[in-house]
Amino acid sequence: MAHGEVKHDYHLVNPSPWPFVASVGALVAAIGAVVLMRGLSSNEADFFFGKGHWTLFLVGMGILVITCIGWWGDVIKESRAGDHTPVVDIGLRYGMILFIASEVMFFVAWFWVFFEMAIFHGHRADWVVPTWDEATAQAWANWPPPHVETFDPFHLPLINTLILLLSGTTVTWAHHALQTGDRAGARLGLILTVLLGILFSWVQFAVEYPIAGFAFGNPDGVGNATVYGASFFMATGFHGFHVIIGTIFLAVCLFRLLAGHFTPQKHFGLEAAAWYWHFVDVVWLFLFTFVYVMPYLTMQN
Amino acid sequence: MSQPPNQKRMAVTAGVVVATVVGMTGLAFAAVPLYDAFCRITGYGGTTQEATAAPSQILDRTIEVRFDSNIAPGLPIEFSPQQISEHLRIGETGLAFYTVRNLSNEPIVARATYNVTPHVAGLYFAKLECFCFQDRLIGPGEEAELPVVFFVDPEIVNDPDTADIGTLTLSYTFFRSTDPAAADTAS
Amino acid sequence: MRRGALIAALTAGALSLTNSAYAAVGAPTPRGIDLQPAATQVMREIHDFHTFLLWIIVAISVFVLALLLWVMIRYNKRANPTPKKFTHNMFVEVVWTIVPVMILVVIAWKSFPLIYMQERIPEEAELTLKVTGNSWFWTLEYPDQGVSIAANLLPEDEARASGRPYLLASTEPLLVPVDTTVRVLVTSNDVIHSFAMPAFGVKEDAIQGRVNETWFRVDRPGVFYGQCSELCGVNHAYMPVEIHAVSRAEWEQWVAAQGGTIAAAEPAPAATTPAETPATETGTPAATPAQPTR
Amino acid sequence: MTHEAAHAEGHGHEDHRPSLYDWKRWVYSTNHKDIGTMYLIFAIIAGLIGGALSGLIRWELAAPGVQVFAEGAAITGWLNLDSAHGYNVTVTMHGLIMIFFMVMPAMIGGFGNWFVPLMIGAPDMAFPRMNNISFWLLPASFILALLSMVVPGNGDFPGFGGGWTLYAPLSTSPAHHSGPSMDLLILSLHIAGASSILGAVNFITTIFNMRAPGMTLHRMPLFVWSILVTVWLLVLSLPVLAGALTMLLTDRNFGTQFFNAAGGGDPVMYQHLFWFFGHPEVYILILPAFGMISQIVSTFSRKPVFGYLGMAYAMVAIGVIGFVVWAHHMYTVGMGLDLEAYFIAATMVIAVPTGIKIFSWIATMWGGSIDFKVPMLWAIGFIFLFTVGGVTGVVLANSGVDTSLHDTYYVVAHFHYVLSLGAVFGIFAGFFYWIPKMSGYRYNGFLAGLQFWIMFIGVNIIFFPQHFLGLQAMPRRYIDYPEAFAFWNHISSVGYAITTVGVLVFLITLAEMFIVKRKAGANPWGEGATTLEWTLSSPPPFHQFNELPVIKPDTHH
Repeated sequence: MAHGEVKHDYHLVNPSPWPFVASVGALVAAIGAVVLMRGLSSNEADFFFGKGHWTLFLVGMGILVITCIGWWGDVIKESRAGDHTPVVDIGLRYGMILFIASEVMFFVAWFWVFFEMAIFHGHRADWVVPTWDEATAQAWANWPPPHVETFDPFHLPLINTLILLLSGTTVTWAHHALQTGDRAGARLGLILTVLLGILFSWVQFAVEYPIAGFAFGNPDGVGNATVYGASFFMATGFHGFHVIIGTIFLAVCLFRLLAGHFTPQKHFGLEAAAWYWHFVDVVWLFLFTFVYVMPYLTMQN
Repeated sequence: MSQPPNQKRMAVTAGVVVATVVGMTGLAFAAVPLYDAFCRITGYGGTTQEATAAPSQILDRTIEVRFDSNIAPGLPIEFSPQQISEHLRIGETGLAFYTVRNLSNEPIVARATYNVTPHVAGLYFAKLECFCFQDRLIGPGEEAELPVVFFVDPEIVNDPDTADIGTLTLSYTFFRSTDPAAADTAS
Repeated sequence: MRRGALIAALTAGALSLTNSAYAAVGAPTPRGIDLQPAATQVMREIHDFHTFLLWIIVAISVFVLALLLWVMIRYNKRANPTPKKFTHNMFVEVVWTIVPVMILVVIAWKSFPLIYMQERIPEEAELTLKVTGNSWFWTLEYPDQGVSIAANLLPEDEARASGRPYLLASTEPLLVPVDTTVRVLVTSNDVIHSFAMPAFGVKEDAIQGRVNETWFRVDRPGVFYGQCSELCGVNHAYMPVEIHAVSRAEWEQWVAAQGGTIAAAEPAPAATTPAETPATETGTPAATPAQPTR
Repeated sequence: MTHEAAHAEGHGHEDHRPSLYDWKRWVYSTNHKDIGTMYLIFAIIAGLIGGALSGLIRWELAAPGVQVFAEGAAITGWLNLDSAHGYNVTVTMHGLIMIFFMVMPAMIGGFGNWFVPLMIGAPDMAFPRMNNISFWLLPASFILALLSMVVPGNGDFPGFGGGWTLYAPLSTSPAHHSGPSMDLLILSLHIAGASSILGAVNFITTIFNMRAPGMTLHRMPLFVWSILVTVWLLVLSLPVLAGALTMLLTDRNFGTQFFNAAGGGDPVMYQHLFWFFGHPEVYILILPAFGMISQIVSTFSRKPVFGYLGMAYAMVAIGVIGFVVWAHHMYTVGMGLDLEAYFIAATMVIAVPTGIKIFSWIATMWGGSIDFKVPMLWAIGFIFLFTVGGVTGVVLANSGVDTSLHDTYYVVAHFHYVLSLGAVFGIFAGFFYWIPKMSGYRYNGFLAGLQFWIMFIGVNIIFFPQHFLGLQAMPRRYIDYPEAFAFWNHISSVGYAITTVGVLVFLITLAEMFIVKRKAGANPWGEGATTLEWTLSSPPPFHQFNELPVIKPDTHH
């Protein structure tokens, strides 16, 4: 809708169907999720509303995926068309930083639960015994709760830490290579980053999770479920989910790089992906320290 | 288009990257001793909930410890302390028993949680032996005696929040641990 | 209009249960606009503190209202056609920052001793009362004496017949001795309830797996009513507590009549199993969640 | 402030305004004014639904006994809400709808969208397309919320009846809420939260990045400041709610034990997480009203805002302190002396910046030349009634007294004084202040004034007696009450009936305005209205500020 007389550099976006389509997708996916978990029809065989049927959820998610492709495709087109002037570029940076800030607060909730359970809840329920004997003054008492076998942090989790840290360096390498016009280096750096991201997810979800010594939850009662298991899987699981998102983000950037979208001066897509990746990286370091290492050191038998 | 590679900038970047990686990795590992130090300094540490040793100091002041029991709804057991309360000297090791009896004809898997009131005093209530947070199988009609060995840490008198507390209540609640039917009780 | 009649009815109802004259009634009064009358020192302090706060907040509100009315009269378009243009006045800005701070400091200075009093049970608590919230009735126990009763809602017809206040009266009142410090342990068997006795200045949430502690010391005989104060499901409005404060002798009599023993008994009473708690037609055993009343 | 340059621009040439009846204009919109309009219409609809629910509550409470929610009662029976559970559902949904679907959309989505870009001299929001999804997620969320009222919640009874705070374990216990209703509500709030977070990111970026040349942060109108503070609160608090809601969802469906004491979890932890969001949320609801009142008081006193910087930073202070006082909602959970003392002190500190704002508004009027147009009536009403709500907040902040008042009608009276008589008065003030700008038409001053007086009287009659009920210890969320509470409850319900008439007059005012179509000039309020939006035509051009206005430094604000 840019007219000849517009005398500013802001980007007036053309009307777009995507926001509406996305909210329809969100609505269908949300109803579908409830159908999956609880069912909205007493008839369990109901294809759309019977408990456990994936129909609506998948339709909704499909709409959302199509929206993502269409919407961000439009953004890329606009970027290629030169709509992202310097001032718009700054706006995009603000947007990405604030999005990451809100993500940080989301993880605050999970760490809050973890620490509340580990420290403060311990005070209330008297899980913590004060120091009266230097020799036994080690760390959190009774966290994790008795009979929880935590992961040895210096095996798989350490490997994953190294994988993630390495991927943090490769993405920075790719970025700087791009800035200095070294396209081959940028390409290699990004490919490595994406591969490391995939490797991380594989180690976490396919290798580590199946051998966990504690359960996420038990719908049939308390059973072997513990709040440790719940907070462990939610915190690390959401992190793992963010790794997957970040990997996809980086993969898109890789394809855009191969397609020649990025110039040494202008490549905000890649920068945003790199910021996101570093955010994921830092969250992992906190997880590694407090969710893996700490409880392992204080583990009960 | 492409600007000439700026050697100095690249060097700085490389330095920052290396320092960050080293720093982060270092922090991840240093966290353990750091945390340990933190615990020593702040006293947040302590040991396992099942303490290994009684304190060396026993004060003359006595304190009353009351025993309380609760049963989650739908659990057919009888559960009660064998003594309502005990008076003991602060620092002295106390022993108390609870009785649990299965009133049904089926085995029950149950688990107890516990809680100390007033909450500020929970910090100074230490148990050497306790029957909490473990699944316990109670056979049909079976009766079991559950011991608690505990002491009140003498530090309690040095904390202004707890110094004037004369009575603590130790409360246990038994919950059903595994019950496939529990999820459907509503309908 | 009905106030006198109500109190008379209350007293009569209570008299029929025990044989003492009740001086006080802890219940809302028709058209009442103030806190319920105090029956404990804590509640008296709450009264005093609230009155103190009320003076302050009324003064502030009236002051703001007066300023508003003044500017509306003095500085309306007709009275003052040409507006002034000032935008700053360091002096008044400092004043309206400092003065509120001072007022708040005074409030805090009055406030902290009160919470200290509420939170700290005097060491010599002579009696322990255990209160357990259930969906939707209260279990009230004297563990030391081996007394346990279930307080269900007194059904409307029975309440009307006996002249006791419907929704406040319970099937079985709890007796407490006057001038006795009672430690109250509050917990829940299911969702969160809240044990409230307005005339005692007591409100403590009942939470499963936690035991909260509070206390009261009733200093006059009377009938006192409380209601559940945390949304707990369909019958939230239907789980009152009724407490009668009586003389020590009467209380001992009552304990004996309930099958309890006064001297701190050695063998502990069996803890309440939910199955044991009696259920009337209005209350429901905790084991089977009730359907909502329709 | 004086603003040069903007006058000549924007409405001289052809406007390219699409037809009102072009559905794509709305559904595909990337125009902040159109999206703002949709937000306002959405808020009015949601407000009517939420208001109708509160009507059921007041009708039920007009007399002791159960009437409206008695089994088989026609008025609630058609929704299967004719039960005590139905009453709880009504109370819950009234709260949620008013907060998430009425006040927030009206203030932030509606007025914020319309006037933040106009006031800072920006051509639109930073991310126009994202702006549209912020809006369109709301109807999706609202549909889920309404759907939750009709699907099984408690056994076969529909809806979730655990209060807007969704406290566990009432919300997680299969014995109380076994049906899918609660799950729909959780996802509804997730989506509403996503909408708000995206909106917040958009506003911050717009305000930081798109101010016109010369429009420094310290020259921004106070309404923009208020939105800036509000959206920061949103960005930082809503994700925590999202986490807490996710835990509720997994506790319900995947057997986690976060809030289940049996599994080592803690129900009180939910309350901490919830109120970490919930307390900033109540400032989210009121701060934009602060901003609007500042604009209005200044405009109709024909005098610049008194103590501009103090006003702006008072809002910042309220926002910051708002994050560290959350547990004053939980004094009765048994938190212990130290925490209570801390939360009392921290909470009372908020009274200081709030007092600064109240007195600065009065000082703005002082020496002014006050014109009692309808927005000004609402603004003056706001200042006084918010003061009343504020001082009862100081009472409640003291946990000693809160022991008696917690979860009673005193609390209900308090938060309706600040939100219903505060935030909603602010919304009406802003609505009548800006409706000439938004629609291009002038409202009927008599009708609008009549509405103000009816509602002013009505809402005070509703809520003032509730202080008495609370002091007398009538608990919240009760479907039935002892006869002693009958008198004030009856008065309160009479007040509701009066307020309903006021709402009808509002709708009539609205209809009359669009039927009669009295043209409003660019600036109907005269020299007092100094912000940038009044330099544009009414309604403003579809795309304003094609040439950015330049803001000159000024000697006074």
